[in-house]
Amino acid sequence: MATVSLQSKTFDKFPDVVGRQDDTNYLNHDHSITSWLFTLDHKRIGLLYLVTITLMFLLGGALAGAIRLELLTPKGDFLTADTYNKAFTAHGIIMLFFFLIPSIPAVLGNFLVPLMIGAKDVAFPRLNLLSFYLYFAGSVIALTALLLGGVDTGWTFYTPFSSTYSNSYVIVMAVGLFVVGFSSILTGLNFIITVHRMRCPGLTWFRLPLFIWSIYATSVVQLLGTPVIAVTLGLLGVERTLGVGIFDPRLGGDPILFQHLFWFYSHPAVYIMILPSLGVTSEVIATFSRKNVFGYHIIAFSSIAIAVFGFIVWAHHMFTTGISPYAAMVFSLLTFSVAIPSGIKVFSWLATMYGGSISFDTPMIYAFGFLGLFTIGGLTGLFLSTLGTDIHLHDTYFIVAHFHYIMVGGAIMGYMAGIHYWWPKITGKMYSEFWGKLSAGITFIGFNFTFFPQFILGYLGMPRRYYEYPDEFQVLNVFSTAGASILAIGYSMPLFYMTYSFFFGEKANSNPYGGSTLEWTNTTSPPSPHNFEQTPVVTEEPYHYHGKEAAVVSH
Amino acid sequence: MFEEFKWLPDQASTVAPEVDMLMLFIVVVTVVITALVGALTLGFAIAFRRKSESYIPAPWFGCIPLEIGWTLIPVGICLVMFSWGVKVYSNIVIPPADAMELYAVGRQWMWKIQHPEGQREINALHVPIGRPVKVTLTSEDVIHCFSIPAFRVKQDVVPGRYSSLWFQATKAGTYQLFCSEYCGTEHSRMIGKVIVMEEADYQKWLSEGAESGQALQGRKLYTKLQCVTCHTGNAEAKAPNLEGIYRKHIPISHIDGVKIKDGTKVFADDSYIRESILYPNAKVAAGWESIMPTYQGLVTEEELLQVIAYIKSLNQGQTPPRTEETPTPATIQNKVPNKEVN
Amino acid sequence: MATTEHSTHQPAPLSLYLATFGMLMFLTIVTILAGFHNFGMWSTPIALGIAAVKAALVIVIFMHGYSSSSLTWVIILASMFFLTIMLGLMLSDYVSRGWAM
Amino acid sequence: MSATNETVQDHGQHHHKDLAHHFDTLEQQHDANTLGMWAFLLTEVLFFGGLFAAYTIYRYKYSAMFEEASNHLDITLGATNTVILILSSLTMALAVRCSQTGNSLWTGRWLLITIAFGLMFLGVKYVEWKHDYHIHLMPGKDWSGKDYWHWQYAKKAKDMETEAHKKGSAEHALPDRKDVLADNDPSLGVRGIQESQQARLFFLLYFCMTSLHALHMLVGFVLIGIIAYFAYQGAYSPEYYSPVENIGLYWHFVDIVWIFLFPLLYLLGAHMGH
Repeated sequence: MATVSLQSKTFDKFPDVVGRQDDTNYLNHDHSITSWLFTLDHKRIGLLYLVTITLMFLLGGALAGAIRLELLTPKGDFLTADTYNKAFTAHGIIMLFFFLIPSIPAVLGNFLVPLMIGAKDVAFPRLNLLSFYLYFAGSVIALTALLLGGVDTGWTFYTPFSSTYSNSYVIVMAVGLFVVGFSSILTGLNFIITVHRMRCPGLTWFRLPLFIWSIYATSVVQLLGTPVIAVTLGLLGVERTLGVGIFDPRLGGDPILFQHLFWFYSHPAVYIMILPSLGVTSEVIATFSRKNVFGYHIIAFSSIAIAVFGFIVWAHHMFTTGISPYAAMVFSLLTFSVAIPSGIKVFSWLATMYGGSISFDTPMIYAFGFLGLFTIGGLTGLFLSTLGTDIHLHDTYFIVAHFHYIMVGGAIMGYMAGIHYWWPKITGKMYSEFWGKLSAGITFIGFNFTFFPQFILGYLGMPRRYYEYPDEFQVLNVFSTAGASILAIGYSMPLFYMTYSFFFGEKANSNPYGGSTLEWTNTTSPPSPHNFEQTPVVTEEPYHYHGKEAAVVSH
Repeated sequence: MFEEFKWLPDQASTVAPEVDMLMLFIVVVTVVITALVGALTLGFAIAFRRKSESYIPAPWFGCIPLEIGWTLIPVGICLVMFSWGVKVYSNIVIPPADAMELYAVGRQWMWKIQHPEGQREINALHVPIGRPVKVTLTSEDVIHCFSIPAFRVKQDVVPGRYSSLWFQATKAGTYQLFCSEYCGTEHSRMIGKVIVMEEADYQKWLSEGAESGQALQGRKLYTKLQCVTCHTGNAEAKAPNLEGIYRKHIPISHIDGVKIKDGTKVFADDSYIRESILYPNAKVAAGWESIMPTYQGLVTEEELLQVIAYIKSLNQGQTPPRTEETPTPATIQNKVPNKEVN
Repeated sequence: MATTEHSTHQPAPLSLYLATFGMLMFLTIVTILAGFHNFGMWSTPIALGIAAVKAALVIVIFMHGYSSSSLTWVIILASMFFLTIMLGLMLSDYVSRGWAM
Repeated sequence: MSATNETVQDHGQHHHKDLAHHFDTLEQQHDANTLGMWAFLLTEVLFFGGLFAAYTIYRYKYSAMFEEASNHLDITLGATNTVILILSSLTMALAVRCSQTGNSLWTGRWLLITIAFGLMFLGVKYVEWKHDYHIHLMPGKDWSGKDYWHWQYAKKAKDMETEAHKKGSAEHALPDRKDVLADNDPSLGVRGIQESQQARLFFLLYFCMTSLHALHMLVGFVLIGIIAYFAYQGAYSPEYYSPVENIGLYWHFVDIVWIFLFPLLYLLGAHMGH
């Protein structure tokens, strides 16, 4: 293990940034609490997010643990039905709205977007800080709802259950999500303008790193989708408080309309979670294969395509609700349109690796994991876009397994790959390669152990959101719970070795992995408060490794 | 826990093998592609592992035939899945015309099932083997979902409207009936059994302890709710004759109180009858004054189904005689505004 | 920096604003008059059409759409595009529900 | 990608008082600010879009009742408000123009005039809502679907108003609540519940849409007020006026929303009644 990391570090293609006189960086130039809490520096805001979402992830993970424990046996013996319902609701809401959606965009995006495009900061630094505090306020409100007694509607808030029948704190939670939604919108807005208007000289659109393309596509979804969920939750709140019937059929409303409005956001929201991971994977694979990305333009456009197609497929969540069969067919066909750009990406990454010079550092191991899990997650989506099979699989554990493969297997693996990849840049420290690879391996194995049995469970017919289940489903549930305990170990390990490395890690140089993008080549690790000593000028395409032999040899 | 375990679900309806074939096809595609991606990842990782620190690989920007290939081949596969899926889907959703009809009402947290012959059951559904069965579904409160995995069918049960699903059982036995749309605290206990019986057993079961036919219950309601006061079926009628209207196209004159084009017709199915009882003004039969009061809040979903079953069975000249002792519907109606809905 | 368009930010003549205002007033009168006339199924398209023309005037003149970058127009068109998708696909479900299989 | 570390020539603008540290030029800053506002408006379009979607679906399902319910809105007041809001849009456009020409004094003045028109708009809205409340059109807890007498009350109020107008008197009394309840004859039930539910949905959407619009105006007042203050302080110049331009964009957007709301809500059933 150690040899590999050593090798990586000796590969120092680009010299350290010239002109650095002192050791001042964004982390140590001011140590006061206020300098952190009121910082306008995108890098520090990224770290504020990192700490907050990690806490939310731990909370969501603990809830997942409780859920899996309950499902160990067919009878409800660990939790009551009500607690179980509140636990899976809280798990869903926390993981989706407070962890996955802000994970890569808000942490890595904030840290990297200005660095990767050679800018001093995002376009609107104050708005950026406001986004963080909106996120924070939204989290506080949501946690308040949980402390008051929780919400038992499921994260989908289906009416009329949520508007009329549920006796839980739906409105408090809706307010929390409303607020956090605005955080998401403002973050997306900030990135879009930043990418459009803050690129350094020479950095044309097709010289942008693919991570930027994916963040850009994500931001478009955030900007277009989030307001719709905000207004939908608003209507839900109006219905619940005033007792009027926007969605309640007994008062003339239509509960299916809620689902249409809800999924108009919530399906594209899946792409908010997965697109940035696709971007991270492109970066990681290019760097560790030391090769340009195959089909750069196609990968860039496929991110945009996924973002746009994401808005025309939402009703595939509603095939069994009694929407018109014709609409179901149209949405089924449209849904397949998302499969194509996703497939193109996977094959292009493989072609990138082909003929490369692949090194197996931790981020690459995570990226391999991502590749496997995203492939399975994406392909199982085919079962659900195909009408004939979706009817049987809808609302069963097959769905649960599928979206966990995408959102946990895909998005979190990508997030972990990104965190490990840019950790030396963020902190200026190296983490232990041994522990990194071990945790990547354990996570991958634990993940498959947990969620693969759920595909079979779903096919056997076990409905989701059951806290008791018929005996015949127990074997696979035991497997799943066992896997979850492995997964928990895999996910907790980075907490320790990363924290350790932050304080005691070996110092990283400016480009320990031989990355080719601006954040590696043109600034120190960690970067100075204003990112670059001099504004970079870009003269060539990204991932331009070839023709640099001389530089390496001379080293 | 191992004794009940099985890898594959029961295959007990006519559509189940079709769904499973399609499933198998997608599984094969999935496994092949996953294996391909996995093998290439591992293979490339080994073959192209970093051997020398100074080696910089040659660039490869793209390969048009390759890219066209991995775009068009998936498009083709997707189109096959889509069309196959649509074919299976239409078999799942379109019931045969001769299907026998059952009714199910979902509520927190049970299924109430009615047979036309009068049998009623809770969280159990007895059906004969080899006959297509159409279940008309509705909910009294929130959205539920009527799901029988062994038959590969599933339909959300939405309050305020009828939905339906059909199946034809092929194997005798007992199967799971689930509510698969989250519906509140006891969602996971809203499960029942589907008991598929040989025709003879089914007939025997039907004859045991049926209170009275569903239509007969409906007939009682027809008098009790004073439908008969106006729908007399004779010359004194103040409302259309309901004999033999079921599944006929009948002319209507107003929609939501607004006059519409002459000659417009509506198909008198379950949903239309339900709507006409709850919202009499929604589609008014041509030639009649819109004087009918709404029965919203006065009949339960189950009773509605019984009235509908009765109207279905109502043939020429069968409308019962009018009885005067019960109050007119209008008086019942006056109580409505005071009734709290929530 | 990446800006390629160079907008001049020259103030538009006062008369243009006043003329636009006049046009908007005129269209408001037209839309009210049209509202009182029964065009059958065309009533709503006509009303929305006039509203769209008014909105276009506001965007082009008052909001300086005439001198805005092409990116601004991409944003404007995107908003209409996604709004249309949302309304259109949602409505497609409701409209086709009654169709026989 | 590789990049050289040449120093980019900046044009001495780094020291301009209005240039934030992370921008290179005022031009870039202005562009970013304006684009940011447009992107925000894109979000706003979809925000209102959710309500427009609900409106579209229910309008499709209950078209007849929507037209009838729409007739209970006062077209005169609606049209007045349309004129007021377009006027305020004009004054806002003039404010932006003055900031472009460097006329700080009139920038501030036009902004304040814009607020004044906005307040007039809300004044008219208040009159409308108050009237709606009195004739039981405001949905609320006591207006459940089955309490259809609220809707009967509104209809009676409208009849009395039409009657009064025919007689040439502008004043008219409101119906007595007891009368409506006593008048609860059997035939009411015929259309009662259904009518009431569908009409209520129309008014629900009407109140949701107009109050969301009004909320945007209130936010606008605060922002315009702040910017007017800075304008009087001489904070804006032909080189730096993007706050004025942005608040202008926002205000025009609010105007555009109303341009669509007016025919969709007020003129829907005009061809039937009047």
